[in-house]
Amino acid sequence: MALEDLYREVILDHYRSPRNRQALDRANAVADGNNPLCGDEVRIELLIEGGQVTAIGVTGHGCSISQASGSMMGDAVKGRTIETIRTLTGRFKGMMSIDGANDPGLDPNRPGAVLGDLESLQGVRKFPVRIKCANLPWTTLEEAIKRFVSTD
Amino acid sequence: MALEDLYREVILDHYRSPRNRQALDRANAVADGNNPLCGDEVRIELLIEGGQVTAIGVTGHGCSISQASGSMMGDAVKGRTIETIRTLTGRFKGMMSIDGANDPGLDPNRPGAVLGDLESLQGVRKFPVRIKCANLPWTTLEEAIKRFVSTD
Amino acid sequence: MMDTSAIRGDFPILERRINGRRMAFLDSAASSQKPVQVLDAMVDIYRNSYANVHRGAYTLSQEATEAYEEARHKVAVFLNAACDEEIIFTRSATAAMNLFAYGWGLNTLKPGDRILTSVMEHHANIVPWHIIARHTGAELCYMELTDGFRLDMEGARERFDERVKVVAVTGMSNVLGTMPPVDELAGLAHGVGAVLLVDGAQLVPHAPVDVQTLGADFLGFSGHKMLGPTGIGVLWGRRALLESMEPAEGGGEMIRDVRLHESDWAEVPHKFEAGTPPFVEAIGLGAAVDYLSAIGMENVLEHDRELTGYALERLAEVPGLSVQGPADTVDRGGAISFDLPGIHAHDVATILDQEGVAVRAGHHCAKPLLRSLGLTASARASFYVYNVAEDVDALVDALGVARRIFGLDGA
Amino acid sequence: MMDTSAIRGDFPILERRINGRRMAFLDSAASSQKPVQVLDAMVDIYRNSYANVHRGAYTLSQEATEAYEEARHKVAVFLNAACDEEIIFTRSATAAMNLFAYGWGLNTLKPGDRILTSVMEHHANIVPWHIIARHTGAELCYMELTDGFRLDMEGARERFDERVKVVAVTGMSNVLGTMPPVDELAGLAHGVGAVLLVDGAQLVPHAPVDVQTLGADFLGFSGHKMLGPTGIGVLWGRRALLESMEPAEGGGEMIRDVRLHESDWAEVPHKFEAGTPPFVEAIGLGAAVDYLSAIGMENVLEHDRELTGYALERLAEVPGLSVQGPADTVDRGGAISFDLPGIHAHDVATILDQEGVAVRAGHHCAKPLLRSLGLTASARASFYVYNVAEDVDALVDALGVARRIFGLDGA
Ligand SMILES: Cc1ncc(COP(=O)(O)O)c(C=O)c1O
Ligand SMILES: Cc1ncc(COP(=O)(O)O)c(C=O)c1O
Repeated sequence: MALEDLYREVILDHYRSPRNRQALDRANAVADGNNPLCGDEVRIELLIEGGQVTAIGVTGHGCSISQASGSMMGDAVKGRTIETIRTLTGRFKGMMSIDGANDPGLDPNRPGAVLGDLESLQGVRKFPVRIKCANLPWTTLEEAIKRFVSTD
Repeated sequence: MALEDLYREVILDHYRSPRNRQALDRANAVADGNNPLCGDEVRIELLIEGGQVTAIGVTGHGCSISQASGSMMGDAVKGRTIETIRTLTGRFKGMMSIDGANDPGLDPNRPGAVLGDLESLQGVRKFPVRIKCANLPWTTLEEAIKRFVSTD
Repeated sequence: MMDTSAIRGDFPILERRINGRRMAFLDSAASSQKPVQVLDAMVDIYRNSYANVHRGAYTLSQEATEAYEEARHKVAVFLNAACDEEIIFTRSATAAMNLFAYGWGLNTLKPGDRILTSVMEHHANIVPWHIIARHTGAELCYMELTDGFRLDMEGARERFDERVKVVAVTGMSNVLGTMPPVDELAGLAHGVGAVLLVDGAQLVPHAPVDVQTLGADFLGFSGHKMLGPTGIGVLWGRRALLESMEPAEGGGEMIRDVRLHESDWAEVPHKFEAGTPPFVEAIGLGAAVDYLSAIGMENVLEHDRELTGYALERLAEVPGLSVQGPADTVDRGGAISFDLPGIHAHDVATILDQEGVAVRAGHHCAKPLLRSLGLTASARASFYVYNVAEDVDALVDALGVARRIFGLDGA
Repeated sequence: MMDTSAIRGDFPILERRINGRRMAFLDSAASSQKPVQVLDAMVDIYRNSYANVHRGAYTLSQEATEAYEEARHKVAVFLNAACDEEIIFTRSATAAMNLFAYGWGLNTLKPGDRILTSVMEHHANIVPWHIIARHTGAELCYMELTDGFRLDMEGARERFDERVKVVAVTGMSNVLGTMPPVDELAGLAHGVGAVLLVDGAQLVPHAPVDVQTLGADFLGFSGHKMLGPTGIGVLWGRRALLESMEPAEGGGEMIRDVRLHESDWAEVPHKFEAGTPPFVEAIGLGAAVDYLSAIGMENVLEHDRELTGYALERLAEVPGLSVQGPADTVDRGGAISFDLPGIHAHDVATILDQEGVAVRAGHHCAKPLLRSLGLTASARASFYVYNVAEDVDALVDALGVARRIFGLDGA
């Protein structure tokens, strides 16, 4: 385990300059997530229009991993359909699971939803206690979408 | 440790045919004692007249040691003054304590209150969990006397 | 069949000689002995991977946390629980029952509600209800026994009505060995909308238990009676019920957030595990569960049953002796209480001890039961995986000595 | 002076290498490591003298009972308690505090009554009071801190009036290291007729405590933070107060009699120890107390203080780092929380772990305190008898690595 695998430059960059760090004026799907063990907190606000996420706000506080993961996630889901976001979420969580390394979705030549910057979080898998940090924004996103769909 | 030291014939005799096993019509000092661990229970009723125990009732149920000790105690205190009973109680408890073996009071040639039959309970000292059984009637007797004295 | 001699080899304490004699340890219903595997599992954590669980982002703490959660998983598998989250670690069976009585009872029961239990309960399943009844105004009611030392189901049925909110009953009496029909009680309880708590302190160590078919909604038991260490017990509960239940104790790890005047609870099972849990003990219990599973709980039950049958037979040879408990081995565990008229139970125990035979004497923390049997004390022999027929023979021989000393021999 | 190298030899776990590096274990405030003497004492009971306590009239049970009561005596002597009966064994500090909150609080507090605590409390001394306040209608009030991380005694004094029935305060903050003036608080509490509970979870392991001069009426702490095993804690209380206090849990051993609808309690301490106690753990705690007494608690305090002084000095070298807690070592224990702007505490802990340094990161079960400090998490290093200056150096070096990785190095 090398720390460089965990703290890639692109992660630190997202941590220092988080994207989509905003409260939305007009959100129609919101969820709060937290990790009681380390105190990380995240709030996801979505504007969903025509089955598509047209705007996203990712706020909260926490460690570099949860913050970077949320920042990258915002970029990855903006403008995508709920459908695509579900695939992305599954792929991300797959990457974070023990056998994530074998996910063909990580092959950059493969067509379909590609994780992009998010792949830099692969190193987290080697630090099992930190996996929850990386997943936190994603489970909160799922929660927000679930609430939107059920009240839709 | 030999069982014969514990279960002397005189003890078994008192157990089988307990003396003073009666409820007094006219008692003026009563106390109940119990040993929550083994469930032994004893009730001591006294008639105290002119500083002297003129009648005693020892009832309850329990093991051979507590029953025999109560039976012998009744014989030993009947007709005695509170004063003498206190000495006797102290001597009995001394006999039951770890260094009871050295109590000169156990020397039959020594003047003063003599324990008599009660000395057969000496063997109990080698069975520490049973000491409480032997002492139960005595602590209950002390309690009864204390109550009499405090309301006197 | 069980290889008792291999098993005995795992319990070094059985080599002890008592008063110069071979020891027959017949008090496993009070607490069992521990195999070296259990001790090794605990010492291994302390020597190699010790740190507080759930709290550190560093190696030792991760290792300890994994071992702790692995123990939870082992217990879940042992009981065939629906998920690991249904396993709450407590100090003991007593603590599990109190957790339920306070967490569920204190927050749910109202004046007029009824708590239904049985006269054969251990104090651990009576006294908490006295306390909760006093705090809530609910009323405690009892199911009685038949002359054959079984739960009187006919009488019991009449006790079930919509006032009954909780049924709290033992899975196996520690005095009689009786195993009440939990499935039938579950039907009755659920029929009136009550929840069923089973005191599994004797049942879980001695019989296969599958919580998905048992019928109970909650089940409490102790590790120390099933080859595990002291200081650990379990409350199992159905997840949905646990999720809607309030915690009893407050503290660290059981919260999601704490503000000045309010707190929110964490998810199950953490909600019910306030503060640093007895996690090394849980790991020891995990090793005990491994040990029992390797033997097979069906075999444990069968072994107990054989010894019980043999003991009931041999005890019948002792003149005057009467057994409190079913006379056969049907729905009956290996705890045999007996009374020998003319010798108080406490004297029996002392004499037996001198002969190397360890039995318990007293009210067995079941005073209402003993009172209903007209006794104030009895002696009890109980069996576990390491006991052999020789232990029963030693018991019967020692009872002969007791009779001789008390002059009951052909007097 | 302490012979730390001899002490370190008693803790085999300290030999472990973490990620190929020497381990600097700096998380004793969460839980301490255990010397072999403690493990041996417990294994010895399990292998040679194990049986349930207080229950059997046979040899093993007598031996176990004696060892258990001897452990109680050792703890009583360690605290200079008036008698052994003032020592109640519990699962942990959290359990001790809950026992008091339920046993005393639930049965005593009324609407309008006040519970006074401080913002620097561990959740174990806040959440139970949330629960009891909700059940009783009493109100929870807080004492605040000064800018210097001390209890604001001036503001505190105004909080004391006859509505205050209980004052519940820590003896040493697990986050700040602050040791509030317990004697002064005792005077204020007793002046308004309130009882004083001290959370001794950090105080008792790290400083000499004499309950006859401390001023507290009740004191709770855990064994696992003071070289003892998990699964054991203590509630000490003044005998007269314990005698008039209701028990929290019901079960075996804590009763004098149980009838169908009522029970009578046993004498202290048994009244508060329902069911089979964690007696092997208590024996382990007895061995821990022996170990600490042999070192001398004055020396333990002094050793912690020296390391704390050294660490405060060395941490001041780390650019940007701020310590939450008193800047000197007066009335301050060896728990040092710090914040390194630009690196989240959780990242600090992960990086330090890679360097072999074990520290804790998070809210330290003190969310109200962290919130009042404007933080959501911090990192904490804490010391005990086996720590040496080299551990502090490793910490400071590893913090340098963290700053480098996060690009804070002369950027
Ligand atoms: C039936 C039953 N219930 C409850 C208990 C209480 O168990 P523990 O003392 O381990 O809490 C026991 C054992 O003493 C028991 O036999
Ligand atoms: C000040 C303080 N109080 C209470 C506790 C709770 O201790 P435990 O988790 O052992 O019950 C702790 C330790 O976490 C503590 O530091």
